[in-house]
Amino acid sequence: MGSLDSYLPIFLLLALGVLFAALSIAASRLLAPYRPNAAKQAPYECGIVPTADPPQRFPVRFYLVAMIFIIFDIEIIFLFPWAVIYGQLGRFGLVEVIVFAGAVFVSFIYLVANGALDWGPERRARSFRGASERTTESTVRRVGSAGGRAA
Amino acid sequence: MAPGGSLAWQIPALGQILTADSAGDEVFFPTRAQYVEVATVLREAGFATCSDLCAVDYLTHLGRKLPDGVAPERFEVVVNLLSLAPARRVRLRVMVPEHDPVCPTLFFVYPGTENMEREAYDLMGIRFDGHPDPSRILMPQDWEGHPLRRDYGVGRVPVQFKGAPGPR
Amino acid sequence: MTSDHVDGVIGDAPVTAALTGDPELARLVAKTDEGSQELAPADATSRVKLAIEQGGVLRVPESNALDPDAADATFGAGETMILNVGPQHPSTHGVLRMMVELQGETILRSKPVIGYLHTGMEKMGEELTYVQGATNVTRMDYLSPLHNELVFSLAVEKLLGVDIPPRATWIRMLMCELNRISSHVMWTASNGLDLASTTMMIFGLRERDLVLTFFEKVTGLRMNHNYIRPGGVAADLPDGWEDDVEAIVDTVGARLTDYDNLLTGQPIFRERTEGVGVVPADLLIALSATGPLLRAAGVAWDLRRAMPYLAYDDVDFDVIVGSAGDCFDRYAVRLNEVRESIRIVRQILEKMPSGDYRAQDKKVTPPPRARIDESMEALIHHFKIFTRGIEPPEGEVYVAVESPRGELGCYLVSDGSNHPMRMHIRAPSFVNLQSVPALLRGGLIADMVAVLSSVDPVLGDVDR
Amino acid sequence: MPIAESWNGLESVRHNLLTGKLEDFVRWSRRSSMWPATFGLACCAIEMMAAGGAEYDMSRFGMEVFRASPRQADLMIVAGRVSQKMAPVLRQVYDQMMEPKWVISMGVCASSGGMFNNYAIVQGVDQIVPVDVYAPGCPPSPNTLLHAILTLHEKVRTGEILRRRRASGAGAGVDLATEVPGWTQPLATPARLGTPR
Repeated sequence: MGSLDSYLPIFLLLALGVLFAALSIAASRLLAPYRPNAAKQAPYECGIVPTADPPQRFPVRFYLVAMIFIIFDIEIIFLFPWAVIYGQLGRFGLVEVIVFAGAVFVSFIYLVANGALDWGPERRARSFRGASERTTESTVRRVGSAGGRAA
Repeated sequence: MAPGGSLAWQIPALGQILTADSAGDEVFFPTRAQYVEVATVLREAGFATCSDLCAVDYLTHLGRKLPDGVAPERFEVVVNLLSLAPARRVRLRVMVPEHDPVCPTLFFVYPGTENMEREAYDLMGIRFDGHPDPSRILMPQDWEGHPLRRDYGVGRVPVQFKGAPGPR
Repeated sequence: MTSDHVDGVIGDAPVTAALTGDPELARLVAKTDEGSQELAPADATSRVKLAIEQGGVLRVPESNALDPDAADATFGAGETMILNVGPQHPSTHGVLRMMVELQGETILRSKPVIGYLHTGMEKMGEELTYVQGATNVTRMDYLSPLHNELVFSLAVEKLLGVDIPPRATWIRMLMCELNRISSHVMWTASNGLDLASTTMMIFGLRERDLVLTFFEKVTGLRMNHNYIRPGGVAADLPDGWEDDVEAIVDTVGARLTDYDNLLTGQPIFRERTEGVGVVPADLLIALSATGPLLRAAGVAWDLRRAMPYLAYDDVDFDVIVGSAGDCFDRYAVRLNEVRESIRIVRQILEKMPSGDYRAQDKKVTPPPRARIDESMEALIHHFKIFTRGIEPPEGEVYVAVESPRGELGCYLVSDGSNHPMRMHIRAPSFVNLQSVPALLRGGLIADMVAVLSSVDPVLGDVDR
Repeated sequence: MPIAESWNGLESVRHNLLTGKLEDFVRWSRRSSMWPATFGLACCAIEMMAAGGAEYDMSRFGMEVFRASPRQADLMIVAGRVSQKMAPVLRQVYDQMMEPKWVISMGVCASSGGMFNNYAIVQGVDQIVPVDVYAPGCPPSPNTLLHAILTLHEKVRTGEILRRRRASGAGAGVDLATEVPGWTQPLATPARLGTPR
């Protein structure tokens, strides 16, 4: 039992979570009126009765974005256990994680090169962040009464 | 008179369009045939914006003051043009007969009149041929009749005294 | 507990016809689709209409054909989705329904569908007498009701040919400029809320309430005042109004720097408004856009300066003109216009003349209440004004003023009776809304929120 | 085993959280966290926003946030004039709201068509949805709206609203105990009442 008691807080947390979830679901199941009708189950279209059903096929880019997210999310998850014992690993740990990050970074370069990420209005060539220092004073000019009729 | 003398003197092409002065504003009365051409001439002369276009129903007031030579009709399309450089306004009043409520569209001269013409069709029932999207704009799609016409009732629900007729 | 009969039963809540297809039920629930007013699939729309919806604007010089490069979007079969940002939506500033066709997040084409707040005010205008007309007109643009009353009263006075005493003119100018301050501050609040800054909403509503309390003190109502009437104003300013206005103007003037610090420096706000919704000035002029939308694009057109009405030529103020014409510029133009209005109000505080607050013409304005008890003639005039009303000579007139949203015009046709034969209000929001597809060209769905908010449509004004 | 002749259980005891009836507890929770759906139409919507602002602060009464989607809203404040084109949309949003749901008709235009007795405005929103509280005024000042909201809160807390609804068969059938069959009378004519014949 010795090694298990260090896991006790986790089990306690798990139990509390499950209990809270179950309690709220049971309460809403018991106390709230449940009266479904077709309007309630219809998709919410800002008040408009949906005549055409939503398109089944979505552009493939949504799937691509999801895949990219998963790749880099898992990379971060692998870093967690590494970070815990980083102290004992010493130089070997550092080199090892650099190799791991490098491998994932290569896939990132491949993705960007193929243009998987630039999906949106291409016209807005975004200047480097923070380049434009426009303020509400600098961006307007004032035509005074002496300044002539129209620009 | 409008600043800078009457427009008709300045722009020879407008010479034969009847004009009047209504409370200080310059008003032209082109016929439906000359309507788009007059608008184009005025736009070349500097009237860059069409600030307003509306339809008027003169059913109960046919005999109104008009310059002689203009036959009064039931409907009128009133266009208000605006020039920004020398700040001036001019008004065009086009007669539209009751039996054939059609008027050429101004969209290809002033793109700003697209919604205004749809509203004039929707509320007054004047069709603009050549308009890219001749559908209703304010009333529901299946609404019958054109509410702003003088012969269209206000749609007043009678006040609900006890026993008074009414949906409630 | 659970009722198993989900649909199709009349006893249950009325179900939407589209899903059940049951004709009997369909009759009960009126349908909400508006046929040809909506955005039809790409292959079912004419080329010109397709170009308009994609924001293509008629090049005014070579005007016979819409510019073809506007119709450049490729409509991949099944790739795009027509989304309905409908009448009940937090960021459409009221009951505007925007239909957009999306490819992923990019807007290919858009079309506003309006009419969800149509109140038939122009028909009501023909039912009410000239004295009652201001109550009807003031409910159109409910963020700046005094401007509506002003344009209606100026039109009636132009028809009558009556001129009003200077004090009435200056009171009208004071109230309209304060109304411009409260309208622009309300816009800053809702613009901040649209771009996810709730603090801006709280700031804006707090400042607006200062102005509304003053309006309530002068006119008796927070909104829909019916204060500016043909012939002058309804009542004189309460004494001690100078320090009330002074307090408002000082507080709002100081707080504007808070708005500036809160929004202008914020990277999120800059990211969402800079370079968004840009249309060149000549196309905006062709689309008849007016007001801050046009001034932000670089055109110095302000009716208070170009065609002065009331006493705007005796007051010194600047017309604010933007440079880039994007959402950030419109925000900057409106913010600085509040500063200009404060400057005007300060000058009005000094130059406010004394004297009558409405025309002394017996046929136009009723006598003061106290005189009715003394003189029979005053009683008769009072009675005639409030029953028969004013009977201007036959004629038609167009008057326009600069409302916070643009050129607000009133076209009044009179046939000599005490009702207007036709009252048409040229609503600035109705016309500015036409340029939204052009502003949205090639933007993201998030840009639509910023652009709609920067155009500042008030739906009571749009639908009348 | 009753102690006295008319032993009515714990009726006479002032209940608290532990001894209160479950139904009172549920009604209390519904009253104190009633989220309004943003159904702002016209001028009244601006006064509703002012009521939500810092000056009048509706969130003192548990109305913390305006939910845009009807799924998460309990209260629909019809703020403004309802046009004929908007009537079916209003009905659709009301149908899509989850029970228990309440309706406040804010302003005279929503309550009875107000000064616009014409073809374009539905003469009273109660022809479309069952209304619980009418707030007078054009526009009602934020105080009037808060008063209307507090009246509704009181009716929900005391359950008086349920008795009235059960008797008339109208309303959203929100009481727990009994199943109210057919909670809304079918509308006799299409939702566009007030259309001139």
